[in-house]
Amino acid sequence: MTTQMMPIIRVTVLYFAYIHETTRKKEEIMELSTNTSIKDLVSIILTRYPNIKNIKNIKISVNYHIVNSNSNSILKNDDEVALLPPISGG
Amino acid sequence: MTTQMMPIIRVTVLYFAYIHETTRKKEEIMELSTNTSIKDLVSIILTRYPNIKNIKNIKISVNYHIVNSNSNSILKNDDEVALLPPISGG
Amino acid sequence: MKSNNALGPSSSSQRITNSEIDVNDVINSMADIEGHSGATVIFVGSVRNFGMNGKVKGMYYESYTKMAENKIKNIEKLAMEKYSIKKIKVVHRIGELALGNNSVIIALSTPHSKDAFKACKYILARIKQEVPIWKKEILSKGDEKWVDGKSIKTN
Amino acid sequence: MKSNNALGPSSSSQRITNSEIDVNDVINSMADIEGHSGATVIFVGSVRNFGMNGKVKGMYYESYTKMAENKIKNIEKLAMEKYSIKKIKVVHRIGELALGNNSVIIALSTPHSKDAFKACKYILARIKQEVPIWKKEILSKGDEKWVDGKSIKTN
Repeated sequence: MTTQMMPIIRVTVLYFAYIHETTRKKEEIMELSTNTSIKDLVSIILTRYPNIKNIKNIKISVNYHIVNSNSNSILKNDDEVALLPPISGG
Repeated sequence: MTTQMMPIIRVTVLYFAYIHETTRKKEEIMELSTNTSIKDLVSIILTRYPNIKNIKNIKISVNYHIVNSNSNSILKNDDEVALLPPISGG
Repeated sequence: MKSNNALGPSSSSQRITNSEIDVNDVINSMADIEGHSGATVIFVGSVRNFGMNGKVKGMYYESYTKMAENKIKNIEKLAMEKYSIKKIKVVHRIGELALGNNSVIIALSTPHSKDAFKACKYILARIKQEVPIWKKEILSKGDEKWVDGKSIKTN
Repeated sequence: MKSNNALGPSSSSQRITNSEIDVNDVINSMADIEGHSGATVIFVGSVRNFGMNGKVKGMYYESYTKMAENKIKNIEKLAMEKYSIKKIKVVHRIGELALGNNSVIIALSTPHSKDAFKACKYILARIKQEVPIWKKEILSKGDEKWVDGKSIKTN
């Protein structure tokens, strides 16, 4: 019996403003199974960083477009995901 | 019997924009009797320059303050009177 | 002409000028290294190629200068009281202007952006209503026409 | 990161910069010797000495730069369609800023003054609602606090 390799994708995850003070990093590359949805990734991130608060106010972007954090859309290799807390430009 | 001198005052009258194209001068000094009112002066000007039209839209200033053109206030020596047609600054 | 010049701190500088408006100079004068203001709004009016009487190649501005200076000073004073203006500069140019030349600049700074926009619009509106300045369009087809304006508003 | 840069004529220049904003350069770029516009409105935001958390001695700005550039380009595009904008330039600075330093400039010209004011306010409002930029107040008493902002608006 041969060991089967689980296919994986790599996505970049970016943390901004007060979030990167919780995660203690501004970005990281995560290795995920090929059928990981946006909703799955958000759940993985929140498990890894339980101190991220007020997730309802944090928007998620994939490749610079805001997406629904409960979306079942499947992530692709090289996707860039960002956690965007409430903004204060100007 | 001696000839009595009539006391007079001198006022400067200024004409702006299309008005000075009618009067063919931008300013003049008028000699008036001491008891001339603003109303009297307006009447003198309109008699001298009958081509001044739409006098209702023209404001009168005395020493940089807008006055009522029917005012019975008496002018003083050295007053500066101006005829101000509708403005268009900016 | 009589002097009537006691209207606030910035009354020394010219509001009406025959020369080109130095926009950069006006804007640099808004700088505030102590951070009293957070918002600067600047309005610049310039000669447009199309006017009330058709295609335009230039504009001639005339003012009752002494009265216009007084009126602008007073408008600045009212605006400073009404909005929390920290710095202000208003200049209107007169004489013959070419296309694109700047005729008027209103620059001001306030702590908050909403006040800065409101104050700038307020000053522009009052200039158009109260300041004795007249303009004549120099038309492309050759003739010149005074712009049909508004009777000076008195209050 | 992926490129996504095809959004109109002025897409080559930077909207997000780490360097000082050259206000004079921006304003000079509004000059229009053909007279297509008659009104230029400029908004400049700068670091104020008093913030959400008290006395401030500086401000730190961070952006999701690529997305912020795209968002600003899109806001410019929408504003140009909505108002008759002839020239436009929008720049937001990031990094550490001192009191009075300029954080953002919005400059635009239109044929008529009303549109210029409206367009400038529209762009500022949308920047505050949509562009991924965050600021942290560097307080006089020593600590630093992220400004409690608004959730990004999506439409």
